[in-house]
Amino acid sequence: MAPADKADRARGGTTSDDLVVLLYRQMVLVRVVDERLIALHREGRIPAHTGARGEEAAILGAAAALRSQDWIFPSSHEIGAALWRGISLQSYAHKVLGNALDPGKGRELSERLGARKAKIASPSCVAGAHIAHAVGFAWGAKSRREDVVALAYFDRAATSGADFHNALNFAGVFKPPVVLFCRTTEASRASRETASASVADKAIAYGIASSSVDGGDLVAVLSTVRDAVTTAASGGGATLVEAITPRPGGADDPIARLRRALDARDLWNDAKQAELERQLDAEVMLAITEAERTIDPLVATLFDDVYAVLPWHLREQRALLEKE
Amino acid sequence: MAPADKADRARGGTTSDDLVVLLYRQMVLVRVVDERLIALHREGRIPAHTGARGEEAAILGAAAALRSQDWIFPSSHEIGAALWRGISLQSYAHKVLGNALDPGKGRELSERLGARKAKIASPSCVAGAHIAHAVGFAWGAKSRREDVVALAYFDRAATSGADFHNALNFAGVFKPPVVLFCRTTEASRASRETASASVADKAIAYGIASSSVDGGDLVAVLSTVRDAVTTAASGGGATLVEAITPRPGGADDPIARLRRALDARDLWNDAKQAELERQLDAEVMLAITEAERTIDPLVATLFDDVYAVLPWHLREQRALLEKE
Amino acid sequence: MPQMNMVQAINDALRLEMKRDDRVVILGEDVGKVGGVFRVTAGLYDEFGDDRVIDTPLSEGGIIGAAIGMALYGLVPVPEIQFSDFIFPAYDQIVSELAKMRYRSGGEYPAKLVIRTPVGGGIRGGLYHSQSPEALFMHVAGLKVVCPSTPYDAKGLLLASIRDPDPVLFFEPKRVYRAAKGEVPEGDYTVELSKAAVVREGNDVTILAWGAMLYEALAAAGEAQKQGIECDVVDLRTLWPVDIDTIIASVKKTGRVVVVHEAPKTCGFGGELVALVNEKAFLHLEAPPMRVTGFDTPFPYTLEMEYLPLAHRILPAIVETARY
Amino acid sequence: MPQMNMVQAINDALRLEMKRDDRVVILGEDVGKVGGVFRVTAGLYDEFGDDRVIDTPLSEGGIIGAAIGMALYGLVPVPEIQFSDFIFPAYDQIVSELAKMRYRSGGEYPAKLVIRTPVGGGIRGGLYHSQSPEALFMHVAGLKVVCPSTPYDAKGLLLASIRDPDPVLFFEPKRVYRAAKGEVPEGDYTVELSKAAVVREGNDVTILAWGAMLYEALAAAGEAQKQGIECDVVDLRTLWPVDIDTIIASVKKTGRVVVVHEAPKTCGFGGELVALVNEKAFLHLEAPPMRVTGFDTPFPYTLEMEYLPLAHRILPAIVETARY
Ligand SMILES: Cc1ncc(C[n+]2csc(CCOP(=O)(O)OP(=O)(O)O)c2C)c(N)n1
Ligand SMILES: Cc1ncc(C[n+]2csc(CCOP(=O)(O)OP(=O)(O)O)c2C)c(N)n1
Ligand SMILES: [Mg+2]
Ligand SMILES: [Mg+2]
Repeated sequence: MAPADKADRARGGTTSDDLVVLLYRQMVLVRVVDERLIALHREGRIPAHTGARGEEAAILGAAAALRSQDWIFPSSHEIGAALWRGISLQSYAHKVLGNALDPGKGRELSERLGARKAKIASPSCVAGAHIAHAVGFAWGAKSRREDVVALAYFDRAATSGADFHNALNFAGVFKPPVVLFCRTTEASRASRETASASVADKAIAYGIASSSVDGGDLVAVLSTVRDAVTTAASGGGATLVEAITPRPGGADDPIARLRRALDARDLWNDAKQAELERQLDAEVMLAITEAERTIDPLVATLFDDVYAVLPWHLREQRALLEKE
Repeated sequence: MAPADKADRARGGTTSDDLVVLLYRQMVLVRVVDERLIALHREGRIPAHTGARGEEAAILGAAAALRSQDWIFPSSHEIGAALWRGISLQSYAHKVLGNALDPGKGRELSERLGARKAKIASPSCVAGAHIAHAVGFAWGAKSRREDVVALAYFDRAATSGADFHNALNFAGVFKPPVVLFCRTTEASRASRETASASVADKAIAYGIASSSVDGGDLVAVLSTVRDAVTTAASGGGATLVEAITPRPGGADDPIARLRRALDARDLWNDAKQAELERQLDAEVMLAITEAERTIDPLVATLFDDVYAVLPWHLREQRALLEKE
Repeated sequence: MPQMNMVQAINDALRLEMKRDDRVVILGEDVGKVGGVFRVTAGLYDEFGDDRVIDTPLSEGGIIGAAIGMALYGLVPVPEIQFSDFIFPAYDQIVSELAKMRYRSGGEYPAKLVIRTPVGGGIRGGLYHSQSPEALFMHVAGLKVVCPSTPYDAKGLLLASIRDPDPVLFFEPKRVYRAAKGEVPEGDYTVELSKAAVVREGNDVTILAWGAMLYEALAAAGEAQKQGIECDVVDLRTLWPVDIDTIIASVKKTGRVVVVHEAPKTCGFGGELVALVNEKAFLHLEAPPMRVTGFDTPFPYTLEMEYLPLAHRILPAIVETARY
Repeated sequence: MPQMNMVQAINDALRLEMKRDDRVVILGEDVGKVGGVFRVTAGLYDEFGDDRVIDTPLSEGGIIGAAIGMALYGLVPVPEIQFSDFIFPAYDQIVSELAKMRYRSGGEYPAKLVIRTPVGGGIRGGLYHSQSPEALFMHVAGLKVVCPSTPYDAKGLLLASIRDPDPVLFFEPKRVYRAAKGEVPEGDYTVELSKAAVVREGNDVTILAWGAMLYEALAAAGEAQKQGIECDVVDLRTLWPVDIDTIIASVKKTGRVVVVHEAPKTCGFGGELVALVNEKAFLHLEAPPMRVTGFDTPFPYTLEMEYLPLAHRILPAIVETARY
C-alpha cells in the first residue's frame, strides 16, 4: 500500500501523529535516497543527481495535502511525491539507470519521473512548461464537473518564464481547481529572478489567491496546501502557495526540525532513527544493484511512442538500425 | 518643423495653453485621418484601417510627455505619435498605399509605422513583442550612461502575452529608463484578458512603479507620463502607466472634452474648428490622391533588406523573378 | 449534397464532432461570441455554450499549454490559432511538450489535440498574416501535419484528425476559405490521413502541391497541356507522414517532378520531397526535380502576388522539366 | 601557437572582441558569476563587470527580446542560450522579430546580435539537452547559421559572426567542446562566413558534415579508404547561407554525396542539400545522394549512441553510394 493510501485511511482531514510520523519516515527516505545517489554518482555508477535536500517538508507536505483523486504536476526533484504516492524504490532505481525496466523506457533524465498509476503527470525539463498543463488539466476537471484538483510544483526560477505567466493568467480568468506550489529555496532568493517582494505577491497580477508558508515546517505546509485544495475543490479557483525552504543541514533543516518535535513528544528516538536509516539505505542499495544488473532498453524501442502507430518512415528507420 | 519640436520650444516643462492647443489640433488631425481612411477603405481605395478613435488623448499625451531624445516603441494605431514627431501626412499616405515612396518599402500593414528620423521603432504585428525591445533599448541607454528614455505603447490584450511578462520582469530586475504605457479601452475591460483588478496592479508582480490615469484627459496623461519619464531619467527605473480610454463619440470623447475646456477659456471656437477640419481633410485627400498615383515598389526590391548584402541564393531568386 | 465553401465545411465538421463526442472543446482568441475572425466557429458558442467554445486571453502559449493539460485530463481540445503567423509564442509548448509527451513518458501520456490555424498569403496580410510554417512542424518528430485544399477534404480530414490518436497541426489555406466550393456530404465521413489524391492524371510530369497552391498547380497543368505536356497533379492533403507510395508511383511513371509550395524554399518541405524522390526513385528520374516556392524573404505586403508561386511561375518549371 | 579546446577558443574570441568593441555585451542564464554551465564565459564577468556580462532571469524570451532592444540601441549583444533545446521560448522573438526587423522596416532597423548556444547529443542529456535545431532557423529568411567543428574555426567564425551585419545563430557542438583541441592563434583573426573547408580530399564520394559529426565523417572516410574509397569531406562551417560553390565543385568531381547530421531526417538540412545538389549538378550524379542523420524521434536518453549518426552508420552509406 502506498504511504499516501495509509495516510488517507489514518487521516480524515486531521493531522494525526500517525500521519506526521509516516511523513517523517518519508522525508528520511528521500534524504537517504538523495545522499546515496549523489555518492553513487561520484563513484561513476549512476548519472548526476541533484536531489531535494532541504525541500522534503515542502514536497511531502504538499503531496500529503492532496486527496487520492488529485493529480500532481512535478517539475523536477519531486521524487518524494512519487514515493509517497506508491512508486516503488525499485521502479525508481530502474528509472535512474534508464534501463529496460524503467517504465519511462530510458527516455528521460533520472529525476524527471511521471507515473499514471500514481496520478503524476509527465515532467518536462523546460522550466515551468508544466504549470500550464496543471491549469488546463484542472480546467478539464471543472468542465467535466468532476472533483479533481491539480497541484503543480515549481521553483522560483520558473516564475520568470512565459508558461508561469500564461498559466496564472488563465487560472485567474477560468478559475480551475488548481494549486500552484512554488518551492522557493532560501538560496534562490538572492538570485536576480524578479524584483517583486515575493513570489506570492505575483498572484495579484492575476487576480488569484495566494499564501506564504514556512517550507521547512511540514505541518504548516500540510495545512496551507489543504486549505488551497479545499478552496479549489469548492469552486474558489486557484491559489498560489509560496513555500520558502531552508538551506539543508543547518539548524533549520526540515528533517532535523521535525525530528526535534517528534523526539520531544516521544514519537521518535535515536534507536528508531538508526534502524530506519540502516534499513532504507539497504533498500536503496539493493534497488540500485538490481537496476544495474538489468539490460538497456532494446534498440527497436527507440522508435516506439513517437506516434501511436509506427508510420512508414519510422518503420524504415527502425529496419535500417536493426540491419546495422 | 515637427509639432513636437514646436512644443519643445514652447514648453520648458510646463503645460502652456499653446501646447494644449497644439495637441488639440493634432488630436483633431488624427481623428480626421482615421475617419477619412475608414471611408476610403469602404470605397475600396485603400486597405482596411482601424484607427485610434477615443485614444487620441492617451496617444498624444504620452508622446508629448517625451523629450526629443526619447524613443517610442509603438504597437499599432499610434499614427498620432508619428505625426506629432514630424512624419508628414504625405509620407504616411505612401505607407497606407504601400507604394514605391513608402519608406517601409511596402512591406508592412498601413498602421504599422516606424521611422528612425522620428525615433519611432519598428512595430510588430505580434501583440506585445515590442515591449521587450523597449526595455532592452532603455537598458542599452542605461548601460551607455546616456539620458534616453523609451516608451512602449500597448493595449490590455498585450498584457496576456509572454513578452509583457518578460519585459516587465526584466524591467524590475535591471531598472532601465522605460515607460510602459498601456492603453486600456473602456470596451476591452469587459473582455476576458485577466482577472486582475487593473493592468496597473500587475506592476506589483515585477516590483516596479505604476500609475493609473484617465486616458480621456489629455492634460492628465501628459502630466502622468512626464512624471514617469522623470522617474526613468533620474535612475528610478520603469513605470507601468495605465490609461483608461473612453468610448469615442460620447460625452467622454477625449476630443469633445478638450474642446469644451478650450472653448470655455476662449482658446477655441466653432469657426476655428470648421476651418481646421476643412483644411485637414483637404490635406489628407491630397496626400492619398498623390499616393494613389505613385507606382508600386519595384519587383527587385522584394529581395532587399533580408540581409545587409544579397547572398547567392537571393541573387538567384531575384534573377529568376526578373526573367519571368 | 449541399454546396459548401471551406469555412462552412470546417464549421460543419466541428459541429458534427462536438455533437458526437462531448470531450471535444474549442478554445482560442475570439472563437466564441465572435465566431472567429474568419467565421469558422460561427454558431458553435450558441449551440455548445462557453464551457466548450472558449474565448481565451490573447496568448497562444497559454492556449496550447492549457489545451495540453485538458488533453491529459481526457478532453479532445481543438484550439484555434487566429493566424499561423502567431503560432510561434506557442512553439515551445508544441515542439517541446505536445510533440514529445507520449515519447518522454514511455507511452503513458499521449497528448491529443488538433491545432487549427489559417495559413498562406494572397489576402493582403503582409508579413504576419500570410506565412506557411508547415516545415517548422514537420521537422519535429511526433506531430502530424494536414492541409486540405477542398471543402470535402477539409471536413473529412478534420474529422479524421480529431479522431486520430496523435497531435495534428491542421493548416487551413485561407486564400481559398471562401473561393474553394464544392459538394460536401451531410453527416459523418472521414478522409484517411496520409493518403494523397491524384487530382489530375498525366504521364509526363508529376506536380506535388497542397492547399491554395493546388489550384495554381492545376491551372499550370492546364496550360502545360496546351503545349502537349500531360501532368499528374498530386494533392498531398496530409503533409506528414506523407503518402510516399502515391508520390513514388507517380514519379516512377513520369520521371519528372515539380514541387510547389508557398513557404520559403530553403529547408522547406520541397527539399524533403526532392530528397525522398532521390532515395526511392533515383533511377527513374529523367530530369532534376524542381521546386517552385515562395522566396527566401519574409512575406511581403504590396508585392505578395510576386512572392507567391502562382501558375505563371509553375508553368515554366513544368516545361523546363518536361523538355530536360 | 597555444593549444586550446573549443571552450577556450570561444572564451578567447569573446574576451578579444569585448576588449576591441565596447558595444559587445553578453547576457544569459548563469553566464556571469558562474561563467556558464560549460564555462564558456568564465572570467569575463570579473574582467568586464556586470554591465557587460549579465546574469538574467530564467527566460529565453526575455533574453532575446531584451537583446533585440539593446541591438536597436546600438549595442552588439551576444546572448547565450544555455542549451539549444531551451531556445524555443525565444523562438517567436527570433523568427518574428530578429529575422524580420531589417526587412519590415524597409532597411531602417537592422537588429544585429549573435545567439550562442550549445547543440547536439552524446553527453547523456536526454530529450532536452541534446537537440540540433539548425533547420528550424534556416527555413526562416533573415538569419545566418554557423556551426564550427574546431577550436580554430570556433574563434575565427565567432569573431566574423559578431562583426557581420546580420543576426547569427552560432551553434556550438557541445560533445566536442573539450574533445576538439588544436592550435589557435593569439589575437585577432576571422574565418569568413559562408566558406566551407575541404578537410579531406578524395575523388569518389563527397561527404557533407559539420560540428561534432565532422569527426564521425572523417572516421568513416578513414575506414572507407581501407576499402579503396577516397572521400572528399567538406566541413560546411557556415550552414546558411551555405558555400554552394565548394559543395557543387566537390559533387561535380565525385558524382556521389553523403550528408550527415544529428538532427532528425525529415525536413532537416540534409534534404535541402540533396535538393540543391539536384538543382545544380544533376547530370553529374552517379548515385542517389544519401542522408545519414538522427532518426525522426525525440532525442533519447539511454539509447543516444544508437540515435546519433556515428561513423559505423556513415560507412555503409559511403560504401553503398560508391558502389551504386
Ligand atoms: C526554459 C529553461 N531554460 C533553461 C533551463 C536550464 N536550467 C535548469 S535549472 C536552471 C537554473 C535555475 O534553477 P534553480 O531552480 O534556481 O536551481 P535548482 O533549484 O534547480 O538547483 C536552469 C537555467 C531549463 N531547465 N529550462
Ligand atoms: C500574438 C498575437 N496573436 C494574435 C494577434 C491577432 N490580434 C490582433 S488584435 C487582436 C484582438 C485584441 O486586440 P484589442 O487590443 O483587444 O483590440 P483592438 O484595440 O486592436 O481593436 C488579436 C487577437 C496578434 N496581433 N498577435
Ligand atoms: Mg530549484
Ligand atoms: Mg487595442
